[in-house]
Amino acid sequence: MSLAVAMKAVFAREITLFARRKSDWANPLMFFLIVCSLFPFAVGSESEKLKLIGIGAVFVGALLAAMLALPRLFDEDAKDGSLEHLLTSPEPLAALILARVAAISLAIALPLALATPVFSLFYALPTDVALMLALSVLLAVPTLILVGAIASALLVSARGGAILTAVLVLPLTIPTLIFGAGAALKVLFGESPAAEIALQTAYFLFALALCPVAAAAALRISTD
Amino acid sequence: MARTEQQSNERSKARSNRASNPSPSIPLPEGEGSVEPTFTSVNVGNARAERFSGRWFWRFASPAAFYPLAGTIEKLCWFVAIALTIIGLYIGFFRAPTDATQGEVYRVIYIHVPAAWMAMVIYLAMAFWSALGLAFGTRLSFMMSHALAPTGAMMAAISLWTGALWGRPTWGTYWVWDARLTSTLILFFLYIGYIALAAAFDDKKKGDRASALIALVGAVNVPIIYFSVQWWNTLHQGASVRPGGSSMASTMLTAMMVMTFAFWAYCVAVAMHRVRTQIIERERDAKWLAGVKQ
Amino acid sequence: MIWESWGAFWSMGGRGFFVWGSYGVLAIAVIAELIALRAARKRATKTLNESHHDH
Amino acid sequence: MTIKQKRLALILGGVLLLSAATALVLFALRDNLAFFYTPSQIVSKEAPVNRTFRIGGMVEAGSVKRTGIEVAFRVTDTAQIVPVTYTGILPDLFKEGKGVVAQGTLGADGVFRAKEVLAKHDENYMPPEAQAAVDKANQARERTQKTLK
Repeated sequence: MSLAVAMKAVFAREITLFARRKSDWANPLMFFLIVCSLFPFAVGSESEKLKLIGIGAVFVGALLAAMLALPRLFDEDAKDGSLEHLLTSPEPLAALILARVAAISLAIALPLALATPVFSLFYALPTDVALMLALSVLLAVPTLILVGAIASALLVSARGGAILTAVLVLPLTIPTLIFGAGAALKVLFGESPAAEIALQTAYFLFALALCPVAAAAALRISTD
Repeated sequence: MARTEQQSNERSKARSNRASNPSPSIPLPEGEGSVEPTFTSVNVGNARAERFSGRWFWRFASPAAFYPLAGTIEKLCWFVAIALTIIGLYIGFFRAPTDATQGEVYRVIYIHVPAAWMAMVIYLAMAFWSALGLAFGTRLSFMMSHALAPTGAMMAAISLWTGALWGRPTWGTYWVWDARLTSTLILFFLYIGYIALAAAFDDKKKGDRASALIALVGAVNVPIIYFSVQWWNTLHQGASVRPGGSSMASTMLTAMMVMTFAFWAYCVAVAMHRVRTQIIERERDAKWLAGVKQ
Repeated sequence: MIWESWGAFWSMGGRGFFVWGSYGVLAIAVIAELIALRAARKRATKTLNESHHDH
Repeated sequence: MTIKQKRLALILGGVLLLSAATALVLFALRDNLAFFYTPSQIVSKEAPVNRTFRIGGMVEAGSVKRTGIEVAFRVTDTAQIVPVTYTGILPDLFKEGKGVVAQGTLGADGVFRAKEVLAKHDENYMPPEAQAAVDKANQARERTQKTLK
């Protein structure tokens, strides 16, 4: 079972790195906090108004914060040469990328999801809505990182990578944005969010099945 | 039309190139158009494709062979596009009656509907050429894909703009976050992403394959995005033209179909022009190009 | 001719702005694209000629 | 595990994920995912209270009453009727007997207060004469139905 061993090794390495360099997951969190606090300045402080935009603002803030973690996927490895290890491994590249995405998702999505109910307080969102929003973020951020793996694998060696990654990734995260925010809205209006959660999970599973393979192909193209 | 002589010249040159290179299978070196050995009329870039090289459809996978053909197609399509535009606008503005509910504004659909269709069709064509390029490594497929992208983006933008101007007097608003409008907007974003990605690589071959991959990823996502926004919001009417019948008066339909073919011809002409420009750019060290334009 | 006069034609039943605004922008976009095509071709042939002089 | 087996395992995993995703989509589609609520749904109290939603249906013939820029009309899905009030400019395509989508809230009195009214345009394009012929045919059919009753 050398495949499982290799995947575990990749996963463990990423987690160790995150434990050592706390800014890697703390910075997106800070960014998330600041974005969430900006909207009330623009919209005004009426709690009714804030409630309506709150779900969207928090959700988009979490997605943008997760974008910051994408360079962590391949860029730094490309610089220090450790990307070679991944590429020359006898194990299927897609599986190793999946292990790495899993580690990064854990280190990024979990803090963002935990912070979501707290930051929802800015917008006077009821507790059940805030918890639903946290679940949506927990599904949406890994989806974004999966899609982002394709883009950042392609752009490892390209000019202007960061902005281009956003241009490529964000349109493809629209379905998860629609379903995630929709689920929280349903809860806000006291309705069942089951359909939205199902669709959001479906999009995540879809990305989980296809993105690692596409990202592996992308990495072969760009490092070729 | 002073170019016809030159054209036949090109053609005979290309032909002789092929004749003198019966098994053209020298793979291109890394890096863009650098040190190509002799003039390479490399039919196809890799070994898998080479096996098929005897078949007719690979003949035009070579830029050298395709160049004159593209020129012919381009000229033909310009002619068709101009002729059909004149006919279509004449029918649309001077023969088609006023619409019962919308009044004269409906005449925007003669360009709105074809543009919206082209935006979708061109993306599909781009994904098709990209898949072909990734599967067989044919350079020409990537060039086709690149040549289509700017026109596709323009068509998406035009359909959004004309849709907004049509929506204001009929729906009562320039823009609604409706399923079709939103997914066309996202389609526009996908075009922009593709174009930006293709331009981001110094190494042309890398850019080719990278943008081809993103075109395919986008193509997989287009239906999902479409259904997600459909579910989220919908106001746009059903399709007026369906298989097995349409709900339009015949003159209006004629005008719209004529305009659609005009748009097709225009897009093909522009794409052919761009492919030729790219061939000139990328194959500038190939000898056959020396006689093409002076 | 279904129009009573050219004035009626241009006003499009009072919706001239929307109709001609659509067609106008399309015309501008097409012309811009044609100019861009031409410029790109000129650039390409120029470098082509240069590169053939070099060899 | 050989490379072939590994690849097979990965493909199997992918197929499994994709089928799970499909199952979830099918589950979600059983739910009512409509853009607007119909008058029948509103009358049977399926529509949300105290929040903005959309109502969709036909503008009942002869129901439009204008007072200044205030408009009152009734929306019907042929089974039920919901009265709607709206203040503002209506779109061109807003006509009696045609489709409409209005966004707003439902009051306790059962009146829908629209903040936005959009005409739902159908996919038919035809000249006025043809439209008149269709209307005539419809009226004739209605008359025969009435006499048959």
